[in-house]
Amino acid sequence: MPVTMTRGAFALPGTSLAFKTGTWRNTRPIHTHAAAPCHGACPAGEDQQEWLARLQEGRPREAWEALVAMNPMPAVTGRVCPHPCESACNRGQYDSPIAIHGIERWLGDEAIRHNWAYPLLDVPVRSQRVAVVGAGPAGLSAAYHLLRRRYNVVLFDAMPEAGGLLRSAIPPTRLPRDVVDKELGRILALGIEFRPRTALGRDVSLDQLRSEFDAVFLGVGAGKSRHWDVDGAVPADLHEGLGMLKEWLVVGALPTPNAVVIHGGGNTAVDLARVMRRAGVKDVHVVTASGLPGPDTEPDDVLNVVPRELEQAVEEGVVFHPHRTINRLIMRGSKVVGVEMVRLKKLPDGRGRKSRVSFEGTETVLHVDMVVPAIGEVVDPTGMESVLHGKDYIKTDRFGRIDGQAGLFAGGDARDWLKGLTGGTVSAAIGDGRRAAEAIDALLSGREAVEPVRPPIRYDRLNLAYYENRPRIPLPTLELEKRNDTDEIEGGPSGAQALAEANRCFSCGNCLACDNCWTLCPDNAVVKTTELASDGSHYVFDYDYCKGCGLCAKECPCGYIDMVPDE
Amino acid sequence: MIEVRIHGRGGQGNVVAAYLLATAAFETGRHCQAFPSFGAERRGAPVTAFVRIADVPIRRRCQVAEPAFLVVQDSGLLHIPATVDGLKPGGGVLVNSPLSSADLSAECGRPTIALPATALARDIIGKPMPNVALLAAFLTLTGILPTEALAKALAHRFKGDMLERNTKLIEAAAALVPAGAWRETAHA
Amino acid sequence: MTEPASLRSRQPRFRGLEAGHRACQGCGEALAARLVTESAGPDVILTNATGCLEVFTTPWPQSAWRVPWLHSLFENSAAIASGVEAALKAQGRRTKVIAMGGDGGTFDIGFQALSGMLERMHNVLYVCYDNEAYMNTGIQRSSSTPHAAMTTTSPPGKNRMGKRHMKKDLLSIIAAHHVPYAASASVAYPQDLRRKVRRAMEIEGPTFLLVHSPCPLGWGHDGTLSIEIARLGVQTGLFPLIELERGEVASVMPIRNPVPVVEYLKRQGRFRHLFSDGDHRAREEREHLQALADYNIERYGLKGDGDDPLDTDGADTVRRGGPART
Amino acid sequence: MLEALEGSQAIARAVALCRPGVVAAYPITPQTHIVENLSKLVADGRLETELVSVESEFSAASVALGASAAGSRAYTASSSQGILLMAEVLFNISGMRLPVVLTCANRALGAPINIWNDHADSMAVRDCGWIQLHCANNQEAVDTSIQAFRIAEATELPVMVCVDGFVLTHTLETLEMPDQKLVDAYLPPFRFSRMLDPKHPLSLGTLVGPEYFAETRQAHHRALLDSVGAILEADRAWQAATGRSCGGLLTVEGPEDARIGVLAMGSLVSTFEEAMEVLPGRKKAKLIKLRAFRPFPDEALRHVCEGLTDLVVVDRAISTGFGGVLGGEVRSALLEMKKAPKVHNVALGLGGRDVPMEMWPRLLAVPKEVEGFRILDLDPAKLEPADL
Repeated sequence: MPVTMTRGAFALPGTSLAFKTGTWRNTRPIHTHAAAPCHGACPAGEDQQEWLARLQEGRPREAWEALVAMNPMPAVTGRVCPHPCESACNRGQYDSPIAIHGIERWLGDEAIRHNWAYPLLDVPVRSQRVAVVGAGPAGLSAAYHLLRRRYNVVLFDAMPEAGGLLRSAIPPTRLPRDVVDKELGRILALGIEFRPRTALGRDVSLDQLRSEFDAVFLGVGAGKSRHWDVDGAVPADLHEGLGMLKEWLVVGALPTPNAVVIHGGGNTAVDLARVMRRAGVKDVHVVTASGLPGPDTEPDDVLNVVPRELEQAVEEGVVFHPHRTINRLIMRGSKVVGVEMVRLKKLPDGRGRKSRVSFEGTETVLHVDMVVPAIGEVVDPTGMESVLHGKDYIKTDRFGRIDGQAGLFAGGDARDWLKGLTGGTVSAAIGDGRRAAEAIDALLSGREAVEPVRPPIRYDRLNLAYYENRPRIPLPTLELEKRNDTDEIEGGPSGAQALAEANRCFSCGNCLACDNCWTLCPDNAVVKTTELASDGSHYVFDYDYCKGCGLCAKECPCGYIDMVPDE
Repeated sequence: MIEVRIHGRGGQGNVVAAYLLATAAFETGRHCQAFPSFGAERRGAPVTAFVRIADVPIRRRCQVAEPAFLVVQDSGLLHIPATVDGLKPGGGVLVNSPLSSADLSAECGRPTIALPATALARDIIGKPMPNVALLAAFLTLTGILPTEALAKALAHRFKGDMLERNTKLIEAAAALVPAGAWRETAHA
Repeated sequence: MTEPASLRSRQPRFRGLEAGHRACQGCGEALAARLVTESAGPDVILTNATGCLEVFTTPWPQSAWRVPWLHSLFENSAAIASGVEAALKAQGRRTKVIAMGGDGGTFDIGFQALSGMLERMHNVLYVCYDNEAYMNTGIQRSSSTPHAAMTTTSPPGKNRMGKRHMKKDLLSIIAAHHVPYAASASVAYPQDLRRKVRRAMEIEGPTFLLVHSPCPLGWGHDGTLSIEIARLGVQTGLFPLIELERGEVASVMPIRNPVPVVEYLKRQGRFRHLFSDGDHRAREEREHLQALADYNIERYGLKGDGDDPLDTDGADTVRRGGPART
Repeated sequence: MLEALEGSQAIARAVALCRPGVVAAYPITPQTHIVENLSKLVADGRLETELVSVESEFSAASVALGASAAGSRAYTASSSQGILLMAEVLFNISGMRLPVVLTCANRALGAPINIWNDHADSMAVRDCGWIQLHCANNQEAVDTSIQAFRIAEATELPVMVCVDGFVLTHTLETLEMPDQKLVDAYLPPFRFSRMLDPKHPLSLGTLVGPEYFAETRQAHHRALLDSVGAILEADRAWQAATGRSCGGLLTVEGPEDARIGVLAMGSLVSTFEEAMEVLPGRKKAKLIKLRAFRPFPDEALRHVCEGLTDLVVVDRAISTGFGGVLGGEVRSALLEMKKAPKVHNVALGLGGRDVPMEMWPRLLAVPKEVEGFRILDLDPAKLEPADL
């Protein structure tokens, strides 16, 4: 039946809804939750964008809950992580990166202060038991994530306290011990059965554990210094870096030569250099094959150190010699009197693989009376022979699974991926522990382990017109003359600062709930929901009317909307 | 039916004169009609207006081609042939002029009543508007309506002092013309 | 329920212009009209000059409007609005009237009716959706078409470089009516636009809003770019955003970093001839348009003197949870 | 109450009695006195209305359109070029079915410019979809103005009340003005079913494509045809209230057995009525006064033409290149009669030329003199021979 003509051809309101302009469309907008670069770069697997979003909403507790769904110890990582998230932050290309670590630290401290409860997953309690060996970051993370999934977890450690290298290798000036005590205490208090002073190979054997438990995770760390010599020469009184640091941390003893060269480019080298400098050593040199952060250095060639630690070390008088190695020890008898350095760089070879090339004719000499190698550590093989097979590290896949050893998992510094930016950090160990927990859960539930991966968002997908230049919050640092061996050097932000800083987040790749698409759709084809839509955003495309103009995608500040061919 | 044509110049209150005359007739219970023959002319140009008075409703809407009476507000218009065109035989002509009726009649070669209407108006109402004086003289001459009817018509337009002075003007003008001189024509 | 159809009826904003209208993809005018009506409604009556907006919203038996709406002719939107307003006054109704038209219906053919409406102080907000040509008839030049722009009646050729004349300075003419409030706005700055609509709605008396509304078809750009181009129009200084009270400039949106006009021009087909290699006239006209932008910046003092949350960079800054109501 | 009033003043008073909500005013000779009088009534507090003094007739019509759509009784008036300037809007008002009332003080159209009466203006917009009613005298002008609102609001069609410029508008005459109470009883307050109202937000003035346009025209056409009933009803009700009729669609006077008819509109009818009575040696003829030009009352017309052998149709306008519009329309209407009278079409009184009573006998001679169409009161001496 045709419509009959109205008097004077008037029309009723909103009757255009009968006309579905969606049929005009060639491409349709869809929401694509891409990975923010911070998330992509985070070894622990945190989605910083997500918890910053909760903070933008003024909900710090929810922010913390989102954070600890990945990383149970933000108060620790907020202090010690070299925060590759900040290096990756798109804001860095715009003005300066978000001070993610500062906000993380504030959230961790807030959780401790308010005793916010760790949210466990709402799943049935599991009967299976899992043994976790090593109560360092990897082991703690594995234990926590297993407990979250309601497994029975027994955590073993040779030391009297949990923490691993958090206590043995990181100076309290970087990580105050009460923070470690409180945050780790809260994790253990969730119901992890902790068995201290129980060393693998001494007090308990791997076979024993494997027979008693449904799965075993090895987070034993790398406690043994890597062998070091220069053309076969080794000083008679050689001290290696990690051992010196541990001795200083535990008993307070530290040699004080006139001049020292530390060989290595990791946190151990830098921490030790700063401790020695503060202890009165006049000349402290760090020789490293890596480069200092800067335009001339490839990202994968930068010193693997928290950047601000590096700055502080320089401030304190440590002298860095980047892109160099020690070529020769100058000895007087068995005693070192100097080293000869040569410049080198990581360059691609004929097959495109990077290797170190030293440049003849660039040799220089440093006069020192002590040389300390800090070139890294390997796994102490005691009790681990069956999994090391004579290697320095345990070989695993990304879920910590050991080939041919069902039910046995490993992660953290003990596994063999220490190269590159993401390995060898507390955060990487935490990520390992979490993925291993997923793999263990998958194994014990008879399913495939999954680690959701989202495509990364490119900087040029953001619409920068919608952001303002806003300076990064300054974080307080203890003045040079006030620094000592115990007081924390770097301070955290205030709550107001943390919230303000969170508001700088671009929300890369995820909905900012800014209303732009809803505001700018000429066709009223974006509808808003005050509850969450199924994809977690607040907006729904009404494909009955969307003409596919693409304005929403173009004007989405976050790159959250993609135009795809219409079916 | 009495048909009157009023000649004047723009600005002399020609149309008003016609409307006043018709309204005066209406005030005595007669039927009336008055309308102008507007030109595109401005102030100073010759203007004609028409008045019909009857005891029955007036339906004809054509211009008055053969008036029984002419009221001429400006003696200069007498020199335009159109002014006296169609005047019925024995019709009366009333002219605003400072001359005597005799002199004026002699000058234009037909019986004409002259009234110094401008001077009267200037003296009594302070404005050189000849129309009310002429109408008063016209009513006096024809006797078709009492001059009180004109005063009533004026009361629609004026109040207070101005009305009083106009009433005086009516009396003064009426006194200057022979009452009933045109009575015969009026009843023809 | 997150089904679009059920959500639609529960939107946390007033819907003046409903979906299902037939504007082109990326239509700036449709967007502008949607923004204006949702800021003004629901207690409002619209009048609409003939033009795209009228055509694409009301093909009988459908209408996309959810507010009372009246269309009569190309040139009488202001006059029928005057009539509606007079009726409302006569009836003691407080409903506000908005008259709408494109630049053809406002700058040109409806100019007299608009002037009359302003002079008689009708309580009407007149909104001109300025897309700088007669788009409904297929892109002919209007007095609002910018200098050098190509339209079908100002084509470039051997003897011409697009439109010979300047864009009519309508706001100055509006200003000469000494109306309480007149302003320019852009779809690229929706918060600013909404604020200006609300401001005008609160004023008893005639007010005027000129909204720069890109036309992808007429300007020769992809519908995706409508906002970007509108934004550049403002940031170059070619379309200054200003507010006038009683004919005097009361405020402007400062330009934080003026953008060279070529950034605006090169994205639009209507200025394509200004980029033909080896034609000295092309360069000349580009410089001319830059000079016009510079003139605007100088005349209205558009150059900002520091970061300002309401300048061209700050005004569209987003925040989680949507824009704060200003 | 009987009063002696100028036509324009009487029309203004009649309009005021109808309590219009909005009056749009713009001057043009010879309509100006109407809006002047309305303005004075407003200034004196005797009329409460929104008087909008617009900047053109175009806007006057537009204001009336808007006001009517917004639910107010709306009125405006114009003449000649003003009607033409309104033309676009007039079509809109009727197409949107808005009950606006407009007085057209009929005047010739230029060029050459001429400010005097004929019907060229309302004829030029005869297809604009309005009801057009012509008035023979100022009493009818008063009565029709009031009836117009009743007709308009009953039919939701606009009504144009045509009064001859100067001949009626500038003539002071005796007429009966109804009182307010009577008009209020006759004309209830205006309630518009499609009023612009945010509570019921309709869209008026939509775009209609080929698939529906013919239907809009049919509906409009049907409404105009059916408005015959409303016109008759309004006149009957008026007669019941006042004792006066304006003659419905048309009236006929004269002896039953007359074989010649004269048909005219407007004030000419009035002159002819008198001429018919008073001129010596008159022939037997019927005088048909056509009051409703739109809707064109063809059926009623055929009825009154029964028994006539000749019908002289007097146009007061000319459709150059054709002849008299009225003549053409009457001719086509009578074609359907079994024994239709022969139609002779003349134009008279163009551009304000005086039509004396003596024209009546000439009209009666027309059947012998005029085939087709002729301007009857031409002075051949004033034309080049080639133009005759």
